[in-house]
Amino acid sequence: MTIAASFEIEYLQYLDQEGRPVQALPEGLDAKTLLPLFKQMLFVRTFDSKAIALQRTGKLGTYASCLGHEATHVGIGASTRPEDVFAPSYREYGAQFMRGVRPREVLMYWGGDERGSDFAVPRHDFPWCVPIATQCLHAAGAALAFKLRGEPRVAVTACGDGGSSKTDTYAAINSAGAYTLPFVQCIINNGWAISVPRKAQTGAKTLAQKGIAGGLHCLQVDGNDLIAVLEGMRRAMDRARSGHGGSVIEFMTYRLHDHTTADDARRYRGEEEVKAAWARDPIPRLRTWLGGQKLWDDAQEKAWIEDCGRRVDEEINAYLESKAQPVEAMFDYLYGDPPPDLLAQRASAIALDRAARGPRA
Amino acid sequence: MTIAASFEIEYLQYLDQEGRPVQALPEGLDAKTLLPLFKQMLFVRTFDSKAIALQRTGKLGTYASCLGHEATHVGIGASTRPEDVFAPSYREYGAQFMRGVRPREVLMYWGGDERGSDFAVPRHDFPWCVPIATQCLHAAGAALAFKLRGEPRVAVTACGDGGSSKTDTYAAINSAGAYTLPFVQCIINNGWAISVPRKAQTGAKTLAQKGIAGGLHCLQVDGNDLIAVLEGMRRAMDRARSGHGGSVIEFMTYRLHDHTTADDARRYRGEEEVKAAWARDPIPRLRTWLGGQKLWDDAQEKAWIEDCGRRVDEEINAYLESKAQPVEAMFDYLYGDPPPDLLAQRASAIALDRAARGPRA
Amino acid sequence: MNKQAAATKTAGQPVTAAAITLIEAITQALAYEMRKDASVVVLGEDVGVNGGVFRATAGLQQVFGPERVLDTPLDETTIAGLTVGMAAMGMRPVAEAQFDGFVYPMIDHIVCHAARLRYRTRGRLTCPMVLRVPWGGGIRAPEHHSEANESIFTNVPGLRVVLPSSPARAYGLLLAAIRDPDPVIFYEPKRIYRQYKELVPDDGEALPLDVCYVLRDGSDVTLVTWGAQVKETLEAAEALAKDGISAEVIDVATLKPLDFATIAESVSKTGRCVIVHEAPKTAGFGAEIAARLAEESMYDLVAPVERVTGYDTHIPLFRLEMKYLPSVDKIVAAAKRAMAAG
Amino acid sequence: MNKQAAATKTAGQPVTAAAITLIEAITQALAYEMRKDASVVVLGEDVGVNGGVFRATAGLQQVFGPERVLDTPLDETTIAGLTVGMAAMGMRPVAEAQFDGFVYPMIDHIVCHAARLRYRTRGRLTCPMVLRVPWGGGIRAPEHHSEANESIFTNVPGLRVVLPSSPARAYGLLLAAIRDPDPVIFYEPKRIYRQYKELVPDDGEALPLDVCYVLRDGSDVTLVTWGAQVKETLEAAEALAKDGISAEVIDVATLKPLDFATIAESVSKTGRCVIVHEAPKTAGFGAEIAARLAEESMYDLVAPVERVTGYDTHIPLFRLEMKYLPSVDKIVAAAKRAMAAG
Ligand SMILES: Cc1ncc(C[n+]2csc(CCOP(=O)(O)OP(=O)(O)O)c2C)c(N)n1
Ligand SMILES: Cc1ncc(C[n+]2csc(CCOP(=O)(O)OP(=O)(O)O)c2C)c(N)n1
Ligand SMILES: [Mg+2]
Ligand SMILES: [Mg+2]
Repeated sequence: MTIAASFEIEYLQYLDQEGRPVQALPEGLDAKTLLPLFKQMLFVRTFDSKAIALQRTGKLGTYASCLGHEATHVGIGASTRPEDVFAPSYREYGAQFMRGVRPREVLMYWGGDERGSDFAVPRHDFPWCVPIATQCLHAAGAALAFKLRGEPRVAVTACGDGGSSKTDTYAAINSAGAYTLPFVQCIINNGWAISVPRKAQTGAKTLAQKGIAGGLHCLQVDGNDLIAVLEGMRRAMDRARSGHGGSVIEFMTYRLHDHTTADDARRYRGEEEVKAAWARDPIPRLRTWLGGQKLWDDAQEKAWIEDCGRRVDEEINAYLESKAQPVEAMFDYLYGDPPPDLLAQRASAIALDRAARGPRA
Repeated sequence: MTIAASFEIEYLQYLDQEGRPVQALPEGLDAKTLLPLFKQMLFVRTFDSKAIALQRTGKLGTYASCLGHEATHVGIGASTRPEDVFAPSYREYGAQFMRGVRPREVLMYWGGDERGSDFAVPRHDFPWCVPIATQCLHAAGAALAFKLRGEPRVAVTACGDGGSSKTDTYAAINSAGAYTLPFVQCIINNGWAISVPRKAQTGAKTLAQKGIAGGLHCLQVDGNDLIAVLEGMRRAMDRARSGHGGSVIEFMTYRLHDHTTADDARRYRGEEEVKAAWARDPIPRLRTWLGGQKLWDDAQEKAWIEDCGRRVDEEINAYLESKAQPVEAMFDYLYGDPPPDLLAQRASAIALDRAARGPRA
Repeated sequence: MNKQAAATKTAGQPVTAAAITLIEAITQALAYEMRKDASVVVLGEDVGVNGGVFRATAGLQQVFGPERVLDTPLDETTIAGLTVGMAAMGMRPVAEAQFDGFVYPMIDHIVCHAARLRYRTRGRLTCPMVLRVPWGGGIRAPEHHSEANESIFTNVPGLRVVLPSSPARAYGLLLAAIRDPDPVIFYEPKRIYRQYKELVPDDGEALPLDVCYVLRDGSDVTLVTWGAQVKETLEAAEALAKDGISAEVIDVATLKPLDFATIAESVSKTGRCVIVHEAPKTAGFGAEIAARLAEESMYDLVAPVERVTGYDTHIPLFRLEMKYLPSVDKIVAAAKRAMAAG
Repeated sequence: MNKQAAATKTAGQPVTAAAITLIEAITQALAYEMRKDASVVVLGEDVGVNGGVFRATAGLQQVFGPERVLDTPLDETTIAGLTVGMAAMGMRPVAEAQFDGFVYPMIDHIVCHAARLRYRTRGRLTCPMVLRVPWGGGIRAPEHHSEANESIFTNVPGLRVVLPSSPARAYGLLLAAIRDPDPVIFYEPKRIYRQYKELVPDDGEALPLDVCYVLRDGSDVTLVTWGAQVKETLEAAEALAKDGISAEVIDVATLKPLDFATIAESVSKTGRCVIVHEAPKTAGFGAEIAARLAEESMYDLVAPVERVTGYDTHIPLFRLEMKYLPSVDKIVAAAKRAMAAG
C-alpha cells in the first residue's frame, strides 16, 4: 500500500478537570504569568453575569454570554501583541479586554449603538461579526496585507464549532495555506451552535482537522485549561511570526449559558450534560492549582471579585448614561465622501426628527 | 504526546506510465472489462479532436477539451449505475457518454443551444455546470434525497483542482459527512485551473485530504491509469451503497490541451511540462498492456478509430443540421406556470422577430 | 366569498378555525403540506428540536421526524445548494434562512441554479423549492437581523418573490409557494409575526401567487405597500380619513410576478400613489412599481408618485432603527403632498 | 475643455497620447495607480502571469511583481473576503471577478462587510476597495458569462456602482474608483472592450464618480443608457435623426450615486424619456430612473416613460442572445412611440 500523505493531530492538556497537572508546565510559563490571567478570567465572568442581569432588566438588547469560555478567550487575547489584529465573532470579550476593548463598548454594541464598535483601543481590530465566520476571511486578508507589506504582525481569528462548517472558514484556512500567511484560526468548540450539537455539524472526528484541508498546522487543545490554551497559542503565534504559516486550533470548551439571552437552551439540551460541563469549568480548575502554589486564596478572591464588580459597574454606568446618537448619525459614517442625494435625505431626516420631538427640540 | 486523531491517504496505481503492472490487478477486474473501456477512451479522444476542429472552423463556440482526461472520465462513468446521478462540471464527456449522453448534446451546448442539456438519457443527471464546484453541493443534495427516500442510489460529482478551493466543494464534503450520504466527490487534478497551477490553489499536500475536513474517506489515484480509477471508484461506490458514507478521490491527471479553445496555455506553462505529461498519456499506457495481453493490435485500433470517426461525424451532422430554437424558447422554459407579463413579453418578442425577418417569415 | 376576498378580511371564517398569529399560520401551512405531500421536507439551522429561532417549525420534527425536518450544518451555501439538489431530484424542500441578513451566501445557488434549472435543461429538471426568510426591522434585534433585501431577487428571472402580511395570507401563500413548480422566495415580516390573531381554517386552500390585495377601499390616493408596513399604512389611511382623505390600501403580497393591474386600476381611480416600503429607497422594489406607473399610468396620475421608504443607508442598530423605518407620520405627509400636488 | 467634457469626446486629445481600447484603458489606469500608490494591489483568478482572461491585467505582474498582482485560489468568496480584510488594513485592493456570472458568491462580503465597515465602526475602519466585473452579453460566451446584474448592488447603501462605456471614461472612472475611500463595484462592458480606440492621455486624472454624461445633444427625446448599449443607443439616435427626431443621449456611467439632475434637465427639455439597458426589465436599474422621473419630472413628461431592456428571462445561450438584447430597432421603435404619445 502506497501512502500519499499522513497526518496526526496533537491534543494539549496540562491541568485535568480537578486542577491536577497531567504533565510538566510548558517551558517559559510560570505561575506568575498565570495569576493575572486567572484574575482576568474572574473579571470576565463578573462582567458577563452583570451583562446578563442588565438584559434581564430591559437595559440591554440581546446579549451573547461567554460563561465557561473564559480560559479560551483570555488565553487567546493574552497570546497576541498590540500590533497583531484580532477578528472576533460576537462572544470573545475575554480576548478583546486583553487587547484593550472596554466593557462599555461591549455594552454599547449589544445596547443597539454602533459606537460600541468604535474601539478606543485597539484601533485596528475588527469589530464584532455576526455573519458567522466571515471574520475568518477578513483576518486572512489582514494577514495577507501584513505579509505583502513585510510587517511582523499576526492575524488571529475565532469562530465556533458551528462556524467551522461555514464555507468562509474553509476559504480562510485554504488561503492562509496557499499564501503561507501569519494567521491563526481559533475554532472555539463549545459543543453547541444554538440548538445544533457539535456532532451534527460535521462527520470530522475533530474540528482541528479542518486545517488539514488547507495544509495548516492543526492542534486540539483543552480550552478550559488556560495553560494548554497559552501553549497552543504560543506554538501557533511562533509559527506565524517566523514565516511558517497558519494554524488551526480547536479549543474544547462548553457554552454554560444559553446561546444568547434570546435563547432557552432547556428546549434542546439535557441537564445532565450541563452539569457535567460545570465540572470542567475553567475557573475552579486553575484556582485549585494556583491555591496549591500558594498564590491565591479565598480572601484574595473575595476582594478581587468585589473590585471587579466595582469596575464593571463603572462601565455599566458609562453605558447607561450614554445618549443615543442623533438621527444624522445614520448618514454620517456611510461614505467618506457622501453623495448629494444622501445629504438631502439626511437633512429631511433631521427636519422630521425635530418636528417629531416638538417645537422645543 | 496525546494524539487526538490521525489519518492516512492511500495512493492507487496499477500500471506505471510505461504500461507495466506495479501490482496485481484488483480482484474482479479483468482484461475483458477493460477492453471496451479502452475503446471508449479512443472514442472520447476522437470526439474531442473533432470538436476542437469544429470550433477552429467557426462551427462551435468556446469548447473545453478533455484531452488527457480519458481514463479518469471513462472510469468514473463506468463505475456508476444508470439510477445513480452524476453532477459534472463542464469537461467530463467521457463519464457522460458512459451514462448515455450523446455527443450531439455536448456540441449543442457549446454551440450555444440550451437543448444540449436536455439529455435524452439519462433524464435525471445534472447538466453541465459552469459556476465552479456548485454542482458538488447539488450532488450532495441529491444524495440526501436518496437517503431520505431510502433509494439505493449514489450521487457522484466531479470538480477540478481549482474547484477543490471553492467553498462549495467544502460544503458538499462537510454535509456528506454530517449526514453520512451516498456521495462521491471526484477531484480531477489536471494540474491547472486555467493559468493557475495546482500548487497555487492550496497549501495542502494532496487534494484528497480535503475530505478529512468532513470526515470522509479519502483516496488519491493515478487518474491516467484506468485500472486505478476503476478500483478507486469501486471502493467509493461500495462504501456509498452500503451506507458507509461519502468519499473524496483525487485523480492525478493532466490537461493536455488549452483550458478551452478561448485560452492559450503557452502564455503560462512551459513546453517541458507538457512534454512530460504526454509521456503519462492514459491511452498508450493501457494500449501497451492490452497489447501484452494479446487483446488489441494496431489493425484493430485503426479500424476502431475509423469507426469512431464515422460515429462522431454523424453526431456532428445532427448538430450542424439543427435549427436554432424559435425566439419564444427563451420564455417557454422559465416557469411551469408563466406569469401574464412574461407571456406579453413573449408575444412582443415573437412579433418583433417576425417583423425583423420580413413579410415572408 | 372567494378565497382571495377572504384573505383580505379578518373575520367571517368558519368557527372551527382557531385564531392564530402569522407565525402560527406558517407552522400550520408547513404541517398541512407535510401531511399531504411526502416529498415536502423542511431544512435549516435550528429548525429541528428547537423549532427555529422564531418557532416557525415548532413541533414539526416531533411529528414528522428528523427525516422530514432537518437541522443543517451552519452554512447558508450548504443549505441553498442541498436544497437545489433535493428539488432537482423531485423533493419539495422548504429551506429556512434564519434571518434576512444571512441570505446573501445563498444568492449564488438561487440565481445561478434554482432560478434556471428548468430553463437550462428545457424543462428536464426543475427546482420546486421554497426559501423562507424572516424579514425586516423593528424588533430591536442585533446587526444583520433587520434587513429588507427583497429587491435583490425581483430582478432575477425564474423566481417568485412573496411577502405576506396577515395570518391568512401567510397560510394561503405558503401553501401556494410549496406547491408551485418553481423556486419561491418567501419573505416573512418578523415584526408582525405575533402582531394579531386571525381565524385561519386549516383547509389546505392555497392563494394565488400573483395577486395584490386591496385591504381598504378609497378614492383619493392609493397607498401601495407590503410586509410589516401594511400596519403603518393602514394606520395612516385611518389618520388620513380623519382629515377627509380617502386612501385605498394595497398589499402587494407577491412582488414577483407583480399584479400591476390591481395597482393601475386603483390609481386610475385615485390619480395619486404613495409607495411604502422599508428597504432603502434607491432601487428598492418601490422603484419598479413607480416605473410601471410612469410607463402605463401616466395619464391617470394627477400628482407625482411618492415613495416613503427606508433611507439610503443601513438600517441602524436598534437605538435608532425606528427613525429609519417608514412611519405613519411619514406616510401621511407623503399622501398629503400628493393631495396638494394634483 | 474640462475633464468631464473631454470624456464625452473621442478627439481633441494631446497627440502624445496613444489611441487605446476600453480594456487597454483599464490596464493603463491600473498601471498608473499602482505606480503612484504602493498600497494598490490587484487580485483575482488568472490575473497574474496570464494577465486575466480578458487581458485587463496583462503585463502588470511582470512590472509590479507577484506581491502586487496576486493570483487567488479559485473561490470568489475568498477573493471578496480577502479583499475586505486587506482594505480594512489600509491597502487599496482591486479585485477581479472573472465574469459577471461569478460575482454572486461575493455578495455576502460586499453587502455585509465592505459596504458597512465604515458605518459599523463609525469610521474607525474603512474599506477602500474596487471590484472589477466584466459585464454583459453579446460576445457568444458560454452560460453565466453574459449577465447584467448591476441592479443587485444599487439597492445596497455604502456602495458605488460604476459602468463606463468609453476608453476615456473607463480610465478616468477607474482611477476615481481606486482613489475613492469606499467600495466601488466597477462593471466593464466586455462587448465593447475592443470596439474602438480613443486617445486617452495617461495623465492620472480621475473623473468624478457621480456624473452622467450627455453624449449627444437633442431636443425631442432623451435616451438614457449605460454600458455596451451606449453603442446601439447612439446608433438609434442617428437613425432617429434621419427621421427628423432629435434624440439626446445620456450615458449614466455611475449608477450609484445617480446624477439624476442631468437626466431631469434633459427630460425637462425633451419631455420624453426612453431608458435602455440589457438587464431584465423588472427591477432593473432602469426602474429607479423611471421612478425618479415619476417623482420629480412628472410635470415635464409629455409621454409615458419607455424602457427598452432585456426580457424578464435569462439571457439565452448565444444562438438566441442577440434576440434578447436591446437593439437599435427596439430603441427606435420606443422613441417613436414616445413621439407619437405626446
Ligand atoms: C451566516 C449566519 N447564519 C446564521 C446566523 C445565526 N446564528 C447566530 S449564532 C449561531 C450559532 C453559532 O454557533 P457557533 O459557531 O458554534 O458559535 P457559538 O455561538 O457557539 O459561540 C447562528 C446559527 C448568523 N449569525 N450568521
Ligand atoms: C465561480 C466561477 N469562477 C470562475 C470561473 C471561470 N473559470 C472557468 S474554468 C476555471 C478554472 C477551473 O479549473 P479546475 O477547477 O482545475 O478545472 P479544469 O478546468 O482544470 O477542469 C475558471 C476559473 C467559473 N467558471 N466559475
Ligand atoms: Mg458553538
Ligand atoms: Mg484543473
